[in-house]
Amino acid sequence: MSVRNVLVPSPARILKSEDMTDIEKHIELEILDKEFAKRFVYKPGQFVEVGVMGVGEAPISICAARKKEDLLELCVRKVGRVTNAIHRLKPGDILWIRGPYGNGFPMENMEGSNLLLVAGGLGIAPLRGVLQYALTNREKYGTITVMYGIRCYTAMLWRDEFLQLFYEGDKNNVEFFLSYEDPSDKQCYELQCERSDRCMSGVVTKLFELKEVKPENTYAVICGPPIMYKFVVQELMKRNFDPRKIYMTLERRMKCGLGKCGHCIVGSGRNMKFVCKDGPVFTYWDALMTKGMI
Amino acid sequence: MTNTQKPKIGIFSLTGCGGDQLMILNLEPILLDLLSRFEIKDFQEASSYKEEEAELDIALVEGSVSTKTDLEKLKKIRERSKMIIAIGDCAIGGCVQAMRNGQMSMEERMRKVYGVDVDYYDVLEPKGISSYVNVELEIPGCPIEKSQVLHAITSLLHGDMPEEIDYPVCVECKLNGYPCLLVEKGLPCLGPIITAGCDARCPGLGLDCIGCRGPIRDESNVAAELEVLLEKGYDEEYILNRLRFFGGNFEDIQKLTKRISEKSKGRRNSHEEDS
Amino acid sequence: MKRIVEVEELTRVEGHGRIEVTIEGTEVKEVKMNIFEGPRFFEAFIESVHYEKVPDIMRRICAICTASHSLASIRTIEKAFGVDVTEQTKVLRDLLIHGEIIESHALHVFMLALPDYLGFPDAISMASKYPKEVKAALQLKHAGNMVHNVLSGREVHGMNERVGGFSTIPSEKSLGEIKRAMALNKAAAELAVDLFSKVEIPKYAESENALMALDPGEKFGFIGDYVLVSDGTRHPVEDYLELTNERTVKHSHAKFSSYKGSSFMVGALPRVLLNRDKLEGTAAWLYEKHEGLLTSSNTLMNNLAQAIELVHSVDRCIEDIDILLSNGLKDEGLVEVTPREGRGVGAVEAPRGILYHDYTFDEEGCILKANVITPTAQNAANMEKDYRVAAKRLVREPDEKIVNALEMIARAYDPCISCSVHLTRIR
Amino acid sequence: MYKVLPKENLQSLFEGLRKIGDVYAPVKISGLSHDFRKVNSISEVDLEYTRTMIPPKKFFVKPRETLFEFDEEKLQYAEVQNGGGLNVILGMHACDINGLKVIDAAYINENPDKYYMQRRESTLIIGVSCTPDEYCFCRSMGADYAVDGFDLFLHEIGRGYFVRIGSEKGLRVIEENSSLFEDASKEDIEEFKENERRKAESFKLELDISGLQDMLDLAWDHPVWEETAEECFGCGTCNLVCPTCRCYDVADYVELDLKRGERLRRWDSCMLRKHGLVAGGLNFRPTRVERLRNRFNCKGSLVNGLLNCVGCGRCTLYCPAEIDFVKIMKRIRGEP
Ligand SMILES: Cc1cc2nc3c(=O)[nH]c(=O)nc-3n(C[C@H](O)[C@H](O)[C@H](O)COP(=O)(O)OP(=O)(O)OC[C@H]3O[C@@H](n4cnc5c(N)ncnc54)[C@H](O)[C@@H]3O)c2cc1C
Ligand code: SF4
Ligand code: SF4
Ligand code: SF4
Repeated sequence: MSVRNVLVPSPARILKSEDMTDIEKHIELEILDKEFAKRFVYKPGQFVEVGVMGVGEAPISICAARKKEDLLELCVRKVGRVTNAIHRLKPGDILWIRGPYGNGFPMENMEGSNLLLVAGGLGIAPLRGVLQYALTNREKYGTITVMYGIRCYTAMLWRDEFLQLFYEGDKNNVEFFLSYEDPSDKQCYELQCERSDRCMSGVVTKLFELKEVKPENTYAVICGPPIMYKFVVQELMKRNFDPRKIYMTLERRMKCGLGKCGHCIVGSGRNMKFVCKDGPVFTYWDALMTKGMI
Repeated sequence: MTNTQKPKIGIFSLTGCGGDQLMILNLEPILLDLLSRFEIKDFQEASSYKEEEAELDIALVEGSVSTKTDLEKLKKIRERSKMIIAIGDCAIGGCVQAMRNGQMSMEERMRKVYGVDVDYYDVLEPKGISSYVNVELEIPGCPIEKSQVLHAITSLLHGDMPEEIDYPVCVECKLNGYPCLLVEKGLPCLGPIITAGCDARCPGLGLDCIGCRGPIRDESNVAAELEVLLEKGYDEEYILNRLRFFGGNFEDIQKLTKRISEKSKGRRNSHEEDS
Repeated sequence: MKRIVEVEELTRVEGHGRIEVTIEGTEVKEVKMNIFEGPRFFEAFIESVHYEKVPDIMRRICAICTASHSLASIRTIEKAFGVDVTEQTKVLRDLLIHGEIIESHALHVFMLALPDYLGFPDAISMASKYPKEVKAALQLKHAGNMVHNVLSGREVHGMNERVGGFSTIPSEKSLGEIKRAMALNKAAAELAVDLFSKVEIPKYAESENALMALDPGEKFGFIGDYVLVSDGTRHPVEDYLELTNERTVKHSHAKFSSYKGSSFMVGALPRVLLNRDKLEGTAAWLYEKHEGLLTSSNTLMNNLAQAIELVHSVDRCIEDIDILLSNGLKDEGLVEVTPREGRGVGAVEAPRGILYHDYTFDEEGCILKANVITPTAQNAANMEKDYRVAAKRLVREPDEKIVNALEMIARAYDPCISCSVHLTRIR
Repeated sequence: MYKVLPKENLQSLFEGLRKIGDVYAPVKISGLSHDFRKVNSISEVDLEYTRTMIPPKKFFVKPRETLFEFDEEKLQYAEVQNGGGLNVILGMHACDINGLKVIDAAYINENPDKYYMQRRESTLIIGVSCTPDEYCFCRSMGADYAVDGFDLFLHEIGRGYFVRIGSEKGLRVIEENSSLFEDASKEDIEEFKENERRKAESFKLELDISGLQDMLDLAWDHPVWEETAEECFGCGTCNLVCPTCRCYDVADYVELDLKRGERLRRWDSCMLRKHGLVAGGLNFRPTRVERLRNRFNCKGSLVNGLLNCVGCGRCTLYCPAEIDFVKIMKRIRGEP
């Protein structure tokens, strides 16, 4: 019987591993098994299980839209065993991957609509894929608004990339807003002085003061630390967003990514979900129906 | 620690039985290979060689702090070490010698064993080392399990902190399919509150767990254990002694001791009033 | 001129101790053995503990002689309650203690004592030049540990040996594996004898020694109810207090054991000398071959005696397993125990000498009073005597040489300071 | 097609099964416990058992198993080979057969787990009828009768066993041992029916499951969780003995050379602290309150149309704190 073993990973060579901040690295991988690479079709919001042999695996979002068959981009924050081990590796070294997993963002559904992307910290990683996808298929989407909340300037991910959008996004009909939590941060303050219409100190929801967000024909996409969701959703609900048009991607413990290991379960008897396979992308409607989701 | 230089290591013991160092020596088939991966700067039980001032990447410390000498020694180790790993129950919670902490004074212990009141040793009430210094990792057990030391060491050589077990012995009983001694025979097994990692050795031999790996910090429900055992017909003193074998310094067990001793004092007093 | 020669911290011994010798001119003024191992007060905290778990606590007095403590404790309880165990249990216990002797002696002879004679700080560094010896030692030690694992449940602080028998009877298969390991490693034990009969053993500690060992009965062994003394007397273990006579001696810094006013020695050398007729097979032959070396007056010969015991114990393990297998292993369960008020004294020969446990119980079987006397505590006075003798002989030598001698003497006793609960330092 | 196996032929059938492969069957291992073990003779087997402590899920999702071995230097990993050949599990009860179907839903229907699939396919399951005790409530859960999920099912009747055939594999066993089986007579059928009716009446424990899902949802903030958390050890027993629980944890182990090693999985439990823990020390189910609630909600939920509890009674019977599953569910329903 020739069932593929979904639990065994495939090797991928690190092409690039760059420090973006003290704790986050941007990693580019080349999938070595070309057969596997062919099957490896993903969309923004999906994730992979990234493994270091002898240490373990961790679910990591794919942080870029698919450009080339065997290429994969990740952003990894160093927080524990596996992520530390990933950080130790250098270009040329091997990571072991499985995936892609999860449902991802329904980019087709959102076609023809405006997009509002709200990200906190590392949450920008999966949203970067959404953004890239929308920019490559620019004609398919309406206005694009990005709200990105960071702690401080040095914690900003893909700084060059996003600063460029911050300054020049409008050319492409992209409005890029930035909030920063550390009020004493000089560089951020300078940004704010320069573009007080786009940058503010405070948590990411502050940015709703700068931009009048309208629910009509708009999809909101949110990703950030767990506590962020409630506050962002509050703002959106105040503005009468349709709960089914608010997408968010959730984090839970995961060991398989396939709905087997059970760790990512959420909900009540009435509605139980596995974040890995039923998600990680859910609508706010799902969250209303599923206890304990956010 | 992935650089080519070998990590510098010291293996130390404070007050205890020497069992955790011995467990390392008991890794016979791979002992030499294992030790050759480190630069050993101090290993009193196995070697006369030592560099007292050398900085250490890792200090493995066994034994409890039971005297002022222990404490001084520990502080010195802390100063020279990047990472301290407490090996064994003595170094974590004081082990059996902490059984009467809060119940019997050190003077009384001295008197009982040596027949004198004089404190020859500058004794301290036995405690784990984290009561005095910062500890990066704890490997529980009386003694530690070889498999866990090895896992810790390979992880550290890799540059990772090892995963710590924080579930109780019952899990391992089930994984091994051992019939439950508490449920089936009413034996006073402490498995439900004790840190696993021994592969449920005792239940596997038909013996109720006495808790030699210590309770799980911030997790073990010791009050429930007391309730369950009372219901099975054991008396309070018996259960308390048992909980204290390896848990004398465990906060919830101390609370329980206090509650019970106050209660029994109250009972005694009311008896006296009655008569 | 006053000169203080000091062994700051004894290494390659279990536990922490220091030796200090004060010399004035050519006269040895004072000899002190300081123990800075913290006391643990087992006898105090064991009070009120129910007998069933007493051995589980008491075996934790020491790691390297864990089974000795556990068996001494068990036997003490059984004596107090008048429990008779089955023949199978007796053989299993005999096997267990032989395993312990092998594990402990292999570690001590090859890895702790031998480096002194070959000029290395430890066995690890010795391994490059003497790979065969170190490998043999580790394999032999491993074989000893197999016995612990199979019979007791693990190498250190096993739990399977109980009051009344063994909780779970080992499988035939695992006993077979031990037997094979023993047969394979017998050569390593013989190598130990060979090594220690060839290295030059210094004579600076030579002096008269009184000896004590348990009478093992018919065969050379480690369990018994009577104590043999080198003056030809034989005493029940219940008389242990008179035999060991623990008391504080003015000139000294330790609580000393003495017999009839003088120090005495326990351990491998006394055992081999007092029970020489009971040695069998290769061990008996090796004893005869080296009889001339094994004099009671040189305690440094203890290592050679240990080596002979190693050979003996390897053979006895095989023999015990044969007996067990040919009788067929029976899952007998534990003998029923009815606790009662009373007292018991039990002893076994730990690797380093006689170990006494003494408990008094209340009618429910909880401990009222306990006393434990370990071999190292008994040896302490004799060790000091040896330090003194050696220091006197070497008084003109440089410090280094004296320090070296003191350390070698200490190690020859294979002291286990961790468990010598009664060595008291007096300021 | 229904058959009858006369009692005296059981021994011969057993021998026939042994020719197919290793036979695993319930064996008494202690005062209260049975366990599925490999058996060599029918005399070791106790088909009268009520339940094993560890359900037969252990043959399909192993308590501990190596997923693969790896060699980093050679960039290789090696899958573990399943023994191959056929195994027989003799004596599974209806609840456990239905429990396995719940696990099938997660392990086969989507992204099949190779090891599980292989084991499932290479195992012949022979069910046997049982008598409920005071812990059984499988009837309430609709799991007291196995409609499928087995190859043969033996229902005890006076003269032996009334046999149902559940698969082609099962049919083949009958064919290969045709001399041992007889056609079911009218009386046999009547007796089978009568026994089923009597069994249905003999349940002492019942749980009303209508609307259980909403009841659980409504009980999200019910005091029962906090109260039960006081008694609960969080020891995971309830999960580990459950025939439908299937959470697992994964860990890597390396050799001293840091190159070779293996990836292992072992049963996990949602009652354990780490189950909901993620980076930064954030725990989605930090205390036993959330964990208990999660477990009961999970058990009462319908996943892929199947209830996650088959009413085998193990979690109540083997709980060291004597927490009663049915009692709690009843409280949630507001029953007295
Ligand atoms: C769908 C999804 C997408 C993610 N995307 C990214 C990403 O793009 N970039 C990124 O840096 N991180 C991402 N994460 C988080 C990342 O998976 C965790 O940080 C990582 O698993 C921690 O593993 P570790 O071994 O380094 O930490 P550990 O050493 O395991 O432990 C550190 C902490 O992480 C917890 N933990 C262990 N396993 C997991 C797990 N599977 N998920 C979450 N926490 C866990 C531990 O409980 C502990 O508290 C994502 C998580 C999910 C669920
Ligand atoms: S025997 Fe003890 S450790 Fe094992 S399951 Fe029962 S209570 Fe838990
Ligand atoms: S079962 Fe309990 S007493 Fe036995 S080894 Fe494990 S933790 Fe120690
Ligand atoms: S939840 Fe309890 S009763 Fe239900 S199937 Fe699992 S173990 Fe059996």
